Amino acid sequence: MPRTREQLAERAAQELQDGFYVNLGIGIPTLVANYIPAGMEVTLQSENGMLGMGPFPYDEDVDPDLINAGKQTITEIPESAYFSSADSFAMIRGGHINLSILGAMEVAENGDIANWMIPGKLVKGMGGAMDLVAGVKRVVVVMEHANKHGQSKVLKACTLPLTGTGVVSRIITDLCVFDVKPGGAGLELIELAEGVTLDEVAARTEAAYSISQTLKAAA
Amino acid sequence: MPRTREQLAERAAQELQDGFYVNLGIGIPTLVANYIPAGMEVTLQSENGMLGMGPFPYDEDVDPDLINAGKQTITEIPESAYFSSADSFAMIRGGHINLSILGAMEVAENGDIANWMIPGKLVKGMGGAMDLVAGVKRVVVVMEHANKHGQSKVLKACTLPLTGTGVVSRIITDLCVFDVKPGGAGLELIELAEGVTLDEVAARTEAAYSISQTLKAAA
Amino acid sequence: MRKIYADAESALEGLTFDGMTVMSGGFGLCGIPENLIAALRDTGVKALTVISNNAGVDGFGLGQLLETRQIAKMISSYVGENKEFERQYLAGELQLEFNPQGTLAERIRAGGAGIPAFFTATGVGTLVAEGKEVRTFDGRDYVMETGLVADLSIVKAWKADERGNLVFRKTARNFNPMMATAGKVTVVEVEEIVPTGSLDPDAIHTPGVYVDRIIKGTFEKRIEQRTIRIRETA
Amino acid sequence: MRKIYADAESALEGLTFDGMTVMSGGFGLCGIPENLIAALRDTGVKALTVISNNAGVDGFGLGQLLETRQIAKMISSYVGENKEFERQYLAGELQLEFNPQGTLAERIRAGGAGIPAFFTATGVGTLVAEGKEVRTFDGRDYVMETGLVADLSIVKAWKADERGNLVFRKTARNFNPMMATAGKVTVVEVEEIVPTGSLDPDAIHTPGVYVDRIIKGTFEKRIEQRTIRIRETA
Repeated sequence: MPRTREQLAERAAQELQDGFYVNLGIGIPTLVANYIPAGMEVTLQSENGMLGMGPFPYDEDVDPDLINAGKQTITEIPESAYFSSADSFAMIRGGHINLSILGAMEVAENGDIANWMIPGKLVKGMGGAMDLVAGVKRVVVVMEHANKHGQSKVLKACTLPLTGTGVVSRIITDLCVFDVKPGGAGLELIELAEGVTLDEVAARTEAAYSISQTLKAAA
Repeated sequence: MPRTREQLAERAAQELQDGFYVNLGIGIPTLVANYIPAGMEVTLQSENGMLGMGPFPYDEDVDPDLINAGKQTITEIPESAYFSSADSFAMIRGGHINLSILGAMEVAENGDIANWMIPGKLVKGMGGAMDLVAGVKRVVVVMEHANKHGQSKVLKACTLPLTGTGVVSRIITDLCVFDVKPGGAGLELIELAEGVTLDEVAARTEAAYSISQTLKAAA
Repeated sequence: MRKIYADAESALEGLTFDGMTVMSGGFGLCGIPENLIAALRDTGVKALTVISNNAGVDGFGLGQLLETRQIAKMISSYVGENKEFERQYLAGELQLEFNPQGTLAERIRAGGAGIPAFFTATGVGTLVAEGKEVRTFDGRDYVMETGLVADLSIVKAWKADERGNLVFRKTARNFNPMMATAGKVTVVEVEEIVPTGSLDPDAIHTPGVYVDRIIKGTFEKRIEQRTIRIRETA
Repeated sequence: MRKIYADAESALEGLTFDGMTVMSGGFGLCGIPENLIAALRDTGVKALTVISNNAGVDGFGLGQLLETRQIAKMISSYVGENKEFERQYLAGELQLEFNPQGTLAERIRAGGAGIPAFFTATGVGTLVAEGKEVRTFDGRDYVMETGLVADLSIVKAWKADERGNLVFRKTARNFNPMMATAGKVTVVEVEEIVPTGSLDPDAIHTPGVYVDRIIKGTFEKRIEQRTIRIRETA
């Protein structure tokens, strides 16, 4: 069975490591914060200018001066620090954030990602997505395997305008997990979601990929 | 009579204007701080990272964490703010400081300045001088008219390695004051020190210069 | 006290002209100069180029200047929350230049810091890099981006002292400090003006040199997405 | 507590190798990492390239690493206060690259911020611009300078919390915050380690992401030029 949104977030949380500084994108990636293993020290960055992001506030604690990059009200925690957006993106561009978990419209075999613009539709802007994919040490995409028309979002080549080229390291979908091998060496299927078959992935994936020798079904 | 060091500083202080942010170089320029007219709001910048520099401390108030760009112990005042050296030079490079008063080894007709290096002698480095002359809105040089060998320091062209090109707006010496006309239009003699004659300036100046129609003897 | 003005209207006096470029601080509706945006609208100035990460919402923030069609062009990273913006943009009445958010922040920082251009990996291989120089350093491609300055920056801070030293609060800092450095003139609205000497000199975010005029404002601080958690009861 | 080390020696363990590049904070003797410089000397590491605004004085600060001839090259803006430096330099034993102070500060900031190169008017038409690209923007010439990074940055702050958030004190801030961002590894010595949550999050100068290891040091804080005024007695 394909993973639910919550299961996708739970799987993505396995990408976290103790001591990591992490930027989570809007949507499913935001849910990853709920699955940080107990005892693991993970610091969340919000690109508008905060390190050490806390959970949503209780109703009476809402502060209009304290929002995340998704413009949601949040809270501070003991290790929080605030800084300007220039300092925040210096941190991102300079490679100081260990991991970014982002959504995508399309990802290609070579690690290209498209997640900001559909030609002919109203474009809202790329926000910080281009900076994140170019700057963060490791970029993991979490998304549905197919779009709402049932078409594969894991492609030989992106068809939409790109957010970044050759930047994605891993793709986690509701069906499976691919690694993007370095140097344009293509995709490798490394995990299947519970109950998902190799044939199912093959049928729903436009991109070419190899299959890891240690391929395992997800627990 | 040629101006003394103190008189040079006093004359240079006439360059200050109410509300100015000013960077003073090492040596005679530092003395200018003693001649800020009462009631005039002048904020001194120290390029290591301070705006609002106070006077030297009393003996018991000396703080090793509080020095100026000349590495002298100083004090803070109510309007003081500290920042990093990167932020300090962003302020300088970005043209936010109104006036820099600096010493020089040589100044040329076109506003070139040399004040950091004598070939064949040990070079200590340019420190912040190149940033100041390139970045500050108005650069005024305060110096002896001649070097210790009696040679003019106001030249047709600098002979020493430059600190900046076409950056000096005014030259205040112990004998007189020159304006550097914009666009390479040369020097104009605008003031004589008390008791100094036109002939004396002519005899001691290598550079060509015009004489202001409103030339006045200093009070 | 020379920098302190009675109200937003007087603080903008003599500073506005048609076709000017204005930087406006804030991220979403957080930390925007509410009072100065409204006063800028009331000047009636036209054909503005506005540099701001976002474009406000209908009827609030920069949405107010869009309603009155005073904006000719926006330079932003994300403009998703504004129907009037959409309408004008789709009708071709409004020019729009998208910058990646970090590139926008750095362009403003560079403009204030006297840096006319810099290289960044952000946007290489995308539409953002089209028509721009791309150069390889140490085996990686970077695109050249230019510094941005404005005729006027309007900025929201938390506190100012009488000399213009500023302190921002939490994530309302965002684009405000860089914009304060990149305006030929910078006007700031604050929640409180405190006596000079009462701010910790180690904790000043924007030194007074960058601040030309200050007003004490009144603030609605509208919230775009009020997200809360529910307190579990025993 | 993962970032807190017992002493300077253990904090440098595994981080040093011959020929490495080290950034060392401070301006003159103000805000220098006294403890880590001494510990770096004691590692015996050789052929260092040291990026530091100044070179210390004889027997103190980086002067200690010069005495032992562990430094092969300095990148600095001013090195005037050190006889041993002079001797080695004049004897050709020490390489020296002078950078204008603001260019040096910005190169380090750029290195930490992922900017491989930027343009500045500083040094145009001087020896500093020789061999570098000069380009005209808006009618003015600028020279291209590159970002700097280091294998190790050693930094002095006033206080750190257990997560590595740093606060600097007065003009001892100087080059320290940028260097903290530009080291592949950054080790910090502080006067006080405080519990996480006790620093004002609006007043943190260097967020913990930049800090890998922290020690509590002991400080001599030598003064280069003790200038005082005399209290007038009645």
